[in-house]
Amino acid sequence: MEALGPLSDNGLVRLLDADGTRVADPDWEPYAEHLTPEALRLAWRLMTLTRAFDAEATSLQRQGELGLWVSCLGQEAAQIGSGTAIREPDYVFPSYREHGVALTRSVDLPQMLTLFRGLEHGSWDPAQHSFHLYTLVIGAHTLHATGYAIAMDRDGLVASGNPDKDGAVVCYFGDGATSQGDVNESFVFAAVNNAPIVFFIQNNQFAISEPTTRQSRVTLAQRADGFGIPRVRVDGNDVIAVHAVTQWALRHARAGQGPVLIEAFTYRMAAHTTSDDATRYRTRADEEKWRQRDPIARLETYLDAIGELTQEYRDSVAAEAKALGKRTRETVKSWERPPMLEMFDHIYAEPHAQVEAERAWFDRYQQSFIDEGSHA
Amino acid sequence: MEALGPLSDNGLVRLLDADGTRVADPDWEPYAEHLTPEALRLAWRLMTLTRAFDAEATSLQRQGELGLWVSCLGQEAAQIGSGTAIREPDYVFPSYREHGVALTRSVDLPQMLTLFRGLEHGSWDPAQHSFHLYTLVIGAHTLHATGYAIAMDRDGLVASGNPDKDGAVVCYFGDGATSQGDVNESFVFAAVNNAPIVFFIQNNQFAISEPTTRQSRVTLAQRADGFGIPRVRVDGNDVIAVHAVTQWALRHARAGQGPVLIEAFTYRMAAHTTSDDATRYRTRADEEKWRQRDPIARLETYLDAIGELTQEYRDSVAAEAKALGKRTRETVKSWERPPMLEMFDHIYAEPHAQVEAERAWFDRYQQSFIDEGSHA
Amino acid sequence: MTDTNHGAPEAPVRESAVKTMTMAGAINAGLRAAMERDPKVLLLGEDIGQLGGVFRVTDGLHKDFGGDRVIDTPLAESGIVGTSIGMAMRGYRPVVEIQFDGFIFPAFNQITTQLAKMHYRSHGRIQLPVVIRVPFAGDIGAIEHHSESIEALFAHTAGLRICSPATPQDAFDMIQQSIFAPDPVLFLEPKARYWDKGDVDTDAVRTRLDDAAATADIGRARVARPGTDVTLVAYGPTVRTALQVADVAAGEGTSVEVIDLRSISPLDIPTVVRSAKRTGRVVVVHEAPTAHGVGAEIAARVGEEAFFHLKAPVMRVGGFHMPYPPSKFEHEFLPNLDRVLDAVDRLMAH
Amino acid sequence: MTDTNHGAPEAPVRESAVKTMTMAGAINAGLRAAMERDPKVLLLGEDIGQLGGVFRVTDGLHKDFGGDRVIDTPLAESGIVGTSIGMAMRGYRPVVEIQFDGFIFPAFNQITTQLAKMHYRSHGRIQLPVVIRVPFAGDIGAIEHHSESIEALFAHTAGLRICSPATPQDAFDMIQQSIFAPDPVLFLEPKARYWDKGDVDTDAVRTRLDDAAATADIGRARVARPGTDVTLVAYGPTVRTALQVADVAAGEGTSVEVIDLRSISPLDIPTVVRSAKRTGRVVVVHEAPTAHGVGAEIAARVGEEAFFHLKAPVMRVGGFHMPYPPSKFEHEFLPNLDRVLDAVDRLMAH
Ligand SMILES: Cc1ncc(C[n+]2csc(CCOP(=O)(O)OP(=O)(O)O)c2C)c(N)n1
Ligand SMILES: Cc1ncc(C[n+]2csc(CCOP(=O)(O)OP(=O)(O)O)c2C)c(N)n1
Ligand SMILES: [Mg+2]
Ligand SMILES: [Mg+2]
Repeated sequence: MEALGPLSDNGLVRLLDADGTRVADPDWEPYAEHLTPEALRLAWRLMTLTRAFDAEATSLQRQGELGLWVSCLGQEAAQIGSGTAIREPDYVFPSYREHGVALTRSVDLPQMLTLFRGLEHGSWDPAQHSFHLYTLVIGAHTLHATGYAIAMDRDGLVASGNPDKDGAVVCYFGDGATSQGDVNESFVFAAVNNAPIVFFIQNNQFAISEPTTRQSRVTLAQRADGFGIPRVRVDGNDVIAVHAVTQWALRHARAGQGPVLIEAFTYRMAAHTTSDDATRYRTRADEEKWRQRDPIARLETYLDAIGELTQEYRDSVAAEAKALGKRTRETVKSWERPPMLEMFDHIYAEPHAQVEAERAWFDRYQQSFIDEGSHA
Repeated sequence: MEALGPLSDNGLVRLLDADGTRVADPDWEPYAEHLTPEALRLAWRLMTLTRAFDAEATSLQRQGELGLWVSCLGQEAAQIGSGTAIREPDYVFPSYREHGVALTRSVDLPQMLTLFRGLEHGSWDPAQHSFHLYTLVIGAHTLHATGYAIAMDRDGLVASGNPDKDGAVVCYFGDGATSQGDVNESFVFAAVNNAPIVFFIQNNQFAISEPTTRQSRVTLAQRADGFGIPRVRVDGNDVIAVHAVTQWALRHARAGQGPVLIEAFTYRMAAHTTSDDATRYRTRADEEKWRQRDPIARLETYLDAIGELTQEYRDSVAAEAKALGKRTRETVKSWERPPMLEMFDHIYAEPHAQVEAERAWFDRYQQSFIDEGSHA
Repeated sequence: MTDTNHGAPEAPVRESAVKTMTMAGAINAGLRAAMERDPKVLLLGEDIGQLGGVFRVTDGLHKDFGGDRVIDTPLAESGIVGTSIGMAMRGYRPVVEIQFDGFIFPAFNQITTQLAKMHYRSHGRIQLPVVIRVPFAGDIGAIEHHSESIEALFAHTAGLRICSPATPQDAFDMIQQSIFAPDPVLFLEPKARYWDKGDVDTDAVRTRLDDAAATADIGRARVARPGTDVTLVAYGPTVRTALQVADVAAGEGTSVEVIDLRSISPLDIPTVVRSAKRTGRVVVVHEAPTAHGVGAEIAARVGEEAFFHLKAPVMRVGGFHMPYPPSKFEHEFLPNLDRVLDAVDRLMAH
Repeated sequence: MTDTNHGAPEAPVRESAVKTMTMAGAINAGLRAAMERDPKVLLLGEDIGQLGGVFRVTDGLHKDFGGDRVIDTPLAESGIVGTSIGMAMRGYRPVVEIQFDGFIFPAFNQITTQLAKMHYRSHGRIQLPVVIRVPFAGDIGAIEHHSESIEALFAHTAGLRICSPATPQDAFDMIQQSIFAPDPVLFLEPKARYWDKGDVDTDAVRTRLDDAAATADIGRARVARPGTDVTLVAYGPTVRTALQVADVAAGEGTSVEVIDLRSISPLDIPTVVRSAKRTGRVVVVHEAPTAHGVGAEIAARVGEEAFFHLKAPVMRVGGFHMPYPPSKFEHEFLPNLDRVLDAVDRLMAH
C-alpha cells in the first residue's frame, strides 16, 4: 500500500509545471505530442470562455436572476483538458459542475441556465451533445454511465477493429462522491463487465465544506486498486497532463481493455455554490496558495514563453468572452416562465389517469380565475 | 496491481496443508504459537459440534420442522478459527450463516432455530453474547458493525494501555456482499475513523448460484487496498491459519491501528440453503474436489499424526455431538407458537396510537371467535 | 375509461392458443415471447441465469438466450437498477428481477430519484422502459424480508407505473405489455400465487403491445366477479381471497362484486366508483398494512367521488402496523377469509 | 388521548425563560440543550461542523462541543444512518442531519429494513434512539431534489415515529423530546419556515424529557386555532398557510378550525375526529402530492370514524402527481392560499 495521504502532491502526472514550464515525462509524452500550439491555444480559449461564462453566471445569481450558481472556477484545466480528448462516439456523464466539459460538447452555455433559473430540471438534449444531463443526487449517475458503457460495448462500439470509430464513456464526479455506495457499485459493475468507461474524479479538495480527508485516508486514485481497475493521478491544473492521461484512458477503454480511473487533483477556487460561504471552513492563505496555481495563468505563461499567444489572439478571445457574457445576460433575462399547465407534461410518456385528472382540474381552476377575476 | 483472479489459490496464508501437514510460515507463526494441542482439540471439537448441529437442522428442515435452513457445511474452519480468536470485550456482527461463530460466543445453538421455525426474527440476546443478531439484508450490518466499532473507540475500549482489556469488532460477510454499496461505505467510514474493526469475508465462492467472478475480477482481499485498509488472504479451510490471521488482525484493531480486512477462501459444501438446488450451477466434480479439502478432516489428520487425538476423546465428542442433535430435535419440536397477540409487542419501545388501536381491535376480534364459536 | 372487462380477451379465442399454466409459468412464457419479439429485451438480476431465479421464473431462458441476454449481475440492487437505466438510455429494454420484495430498498434511490424522474427531467427526451419484477407479498412461510408488500412506498412517486397480475392470463399479458410500454413499470408478482394454475390464451395480447395500447391495458381494473351488495377491491394476492369471500358470502345471501385492480399506478378509480355507486358498500383488501396503504387512497377517492351513494364508510382490511411478523403469525396478520368476511358482515349491517 | 392544547406550555411561564427565536434558532438551541443534558447525544451529518450545516441549524455547536460530538461524516447517507445505528447500539443518541429531503433515499434501506425493525427483531432488547433531522418541503426556489415532502414514504413503515414542528416553540421542544424518546424519529423541519420567528419558552419542556412523556408529547396534535364551520388539518409548512386561510375565511364569515398535526406517525386521529364531528367538513392540506399522501390516510380514518357526521367528503389539497417541478412553477404546485380557500369555499357549499 502506498503511504500517501489523500491530499499528497506526490505521484501526480505533470507536463506543465506550476510556473508554466514544460516538463518532460517520457511515459506520457506520446499522449500529448499531438498538442500543437494551435491545440493549446484552443484549450486556453475554451478555458477562458468557461471562466467568463462562469463569472457572468455568478453575477447573474448575485443580481437575483438565477436561483443558484455552481461555479467551476479553478477547475478549467481538468475540464477542458479532458473534454478535448473526448470525441464521437464517446458519451459523457457529467456531475453538475462540468460547464467546461459542456462547452467542449458544444452545449450552448447560456441555455444551460434554464436549470439554475428554475425553469427546467434539465436544459439540453443529451443525445445531441453526447452529454447527459446534470445529476444532482451525488453519485447516482455513475451507475447510468456504467450501464451506458456496457450497452456501447454490446452495440459493437468498442474494439470494433477501427480504432477511430471506437467509443467509450467518460463519467465525472467529485471527491465527496467517492464515498457513496453507488460510485463503488459502479466500479464493481464496470470491472466485472470490463466496461469501456473512464471514471474521472475531479478532486477539488472539498465536498462543500468537508476536506478530502473526511472521505479517505489514501489518495482517491488508489480506490481503483480495490476493484482491479487501472488508475492514474494527474495534476488537475495542468491542462496538458490532464489531456494526456485522458487520451490514454480513452484509448484503453475504447480498445476493449476496460475501465480506467483518473483522479485530477485540483482546487475549487470559488465557494461550493453561490449559497455557500467558504470563509467558514478554509483560510484565505489556502485560497491564495492555490490562486498561484491557476490553471489558465499556467498555460498562458507557457504559451507566452514559447511566443504562441499573440496580442491579437488575446484580444479576439477577450472579445468573444465579453460577447458570451453579454449574450448570457440577455438570454437569461429574456426568458419568460412557460404556461403553468406545462408542468403536467412529460411526467409519463403515455397518459396516466392521475395526471390527466389533475391536469384537467388545474386547467379548470386556472380558468376560474380568468373567468371570475381574482379570488377572495 | 496483482494479476490474481478472484479465485486464485496464490498468496493464501496457510499453516496446515490440505493433506494435514503443518507448514512453517515465520510471519504468521507468532500468532499461532499459543495453539497447544489442547487448543487444537478444542477447535476440532467445536467444528465437529457445529457440523453435527448443522446436519440436524438440515434434517429437521427436510422433515418440515423448520421453514428453512442455511448450512455452514465446509466453513467450520473459517468460523471456529476466527471465533476462537475473539474474546471479551470484542463484539461480533455475523451475517446469517455463522453458526460456528455463534457456538464460540456461547449462543445456545438449538435456541437459534426459533428464527428458522418462523417463531422469531431474532433469537438470542445480542448483548449477553457480544454477538449481534443475524442480518438478512445483505451487507446492511457492516455499517452497524462500523458504527459500533467507532463507539467502542469513543468509549475507551481500544488502545487503553492494557492490551488485555482492549476490544474490537469482528464483522462477517460473504463474497457476494462485497458488491453492495453498504459494504464499501463501511470501508470508507471505518478507514477515515480508524475504527477498531476486522472485516471478515468468508469467500465460499458462491452468492447463491453466482461464482465470485460475477462480483470481482481481482481477489476480494484486494478490495481493501482501495480504502487504505491492510488485508490478508487466508486458506479458509485451515483452522490454524485462520486463527492466526484473526489474532493478528484483532491485535492490530484493538491496539488502535484501525481496520483490517481478512478474506478466508473456502467453499460452501452444501447448497445455499435448503431451498436451493446447487446441481443447477456447479458440478459434482467441483464439489468432490473441495470435499478433499474438508476443514475438519484436515485438522483431524494432523492431530492424529501428532498423536493428540485419542479414541477416548473422539468418542466423547461423538457422544456430545449426538446429544446436541437430540437436544436440538427435542427443543424444536417442543416449541408452541406464542399467543397471537404477541405479534403486537415491541414494535415501538413506547406506546404508538396506531399499534394500540390495532392491538385492541385484534383482541376483540379474537375474543369474538371464542365467544361465538367459529365464524361463518 | 374502463367500459369493458379486460380480463377476458377481446379477440376470438383460437383453441390452439389456450394453455394451462401456473402464474410463474405464464410469466416465464411472457418473458420468452418478449425476448423473441425484440432483441433489445434483456433480463438482469441475481441468480436468474443458470439457476433460473430462486422461483424459477426465468427457468430455461439462460439456456435458450444465453448469458448475454439473461444476465447474472453482481449482488447490488442499486447497481442493477442504475446500470439498467444506463442501458435503457441506449435503447435497451431491461427487465430487472429483484429477488424478494424486502431487497428492493437498496435500489430505492435509483428508482425514486432517477428512474421515475428522468423522463420529466429531460422534457420527454429520455424514455426509460425498464421493468422491475418483484416477487412480493407473503403467505409462503418465509423468514424476515421475504413477504413484504411494498406498493404504497412507490405509488406516491410520479413517473412510475405499478401493476400486479392476479391470474396466469394477466401475468402473461401484463408482463409483455409492461416491457413494451415506454414508461418504467414496477411489476409485482404475488409469489404465493406463482403455483396457481389457469388457462392462458397466448395469442390475444400480440396486437396490444405497442406503447399506447400496452400502457392503457396495464392501467385498467377488471371486474373479476359481478355483484350487487358489496364491492370488494383487491389486487395481486388478495384477489383469490376476495373471490373466496364472495363465494362464502353468496352462501349467506350477500352478493359481492370483486374488482381486481391490476394497476396500482394509475388506479382505475372510475371502475371502482362505478361499482361503489351501485353497491354503496366498499371494502379494500390488501396484504400491506392498512395505515398509509393503497387502501387509504382508494377510500379517500371513493369518498370524494361516491360520497352521497355510500351507505357506510369504506372499510379496509389489511396487514397491521408492524414489521411483517414471523411466519407462524402470518395467517392472522394477513387479510384472511375470516377477517374479510367479518368486514363484509359489518358493512352489511348498514 | 388529546384533551388539552399542547402548543401552550402547561407549566407556569417564568418571564425570563421566554425568548424570540427563529425556527432554525430554536432547533439549534434545542440541540444545544440536549447535548448539554446528555453527553451521549452526538450530531452527525454532512457539513454540520465548521460550516454549521447548509441552513446553519448546527451553527456554533462544533465550536462549543468539538468535532467529536458534532461530526462531519463522509458523503454517504446510508453510511451515516447505518453507522448511527451501530453507535445507538452502544448507548449513544445519534442525531443525524440529512442535508435535503431529496437525499434521504440512499439511506432508505437502512431506515426501512434496519432502523425501523431492529426493536421488533430483537424482541425489544435493542433500542435505537436515532433522530433523523431533515430540512423538508419546498417554497424556497431551489433546484431539483431540494423541496420534497417525503413523509408518506416513511409513514407506512412501522417502527418509525415521524413528526414535524410548525412553530419555534414546538421546534425547540420537539427536537429535544425526539432525542430523548427511545424510538427512532424522523424529524421533518419545514425549511421554508426556518426564518419564521416566535416566542419560545425554554424551560417548560425540561420536565417532559423522559422516554414516556417525550414520546407522548411528540405524538399529539394541537388545535392551532379553534373554529366551527370547517376543520383544516395541516402540519409543518402548511400550518402557516392554514392559519392565513382561516384569517381570510373569517373575513368571509366562515369559522375555520386549524389543527396542527405535529405528528405523522402516529397520527392523532382522535383530535381530528373530534373536530370533524363538530364541523362536519374537513380539508387536509399538505405539500406532498395528494395521491397516496398522508391526507389519504386522514381522509380514510375520518371517513371510518366520523362518517355519519360529515356534510361532505373530506377534501385534500396538496401537490400534484408529478416530480416536484422547477421552482418557477412551485407556487401553483403547492397548496397555496388560493387553492385552500377554493376548497374551503367548495366545502361550505354543502
Ligand atoms: C446524495 C446526496 N447527498 C448530499 C447532497 C448535497 N450535496 C451537494 S454537492 C455536495 C458535495 C459534493 O462534493 P464533491 O463530490 O466533492 O463534488 P464538488 O461539489 O466538489 O464538485 C453535497 C454534499 C447531494 N447532492 N446528494
Ligand atoms: C440486499 C439483498 N439482496 C438479495 C438478497 C438475497 N440473497 C440472500 S443470500 C444471497 C447471496 C449471498 O452471498 P454471499 O454474500 O456470498 O454470502 P453466502 O450466502 O455465500 O454466505 C442473496 C443474493 C438479500 N438477502 N439481500
Ligand atoms: Mg469536491
Ligand atoms: Mg458466498
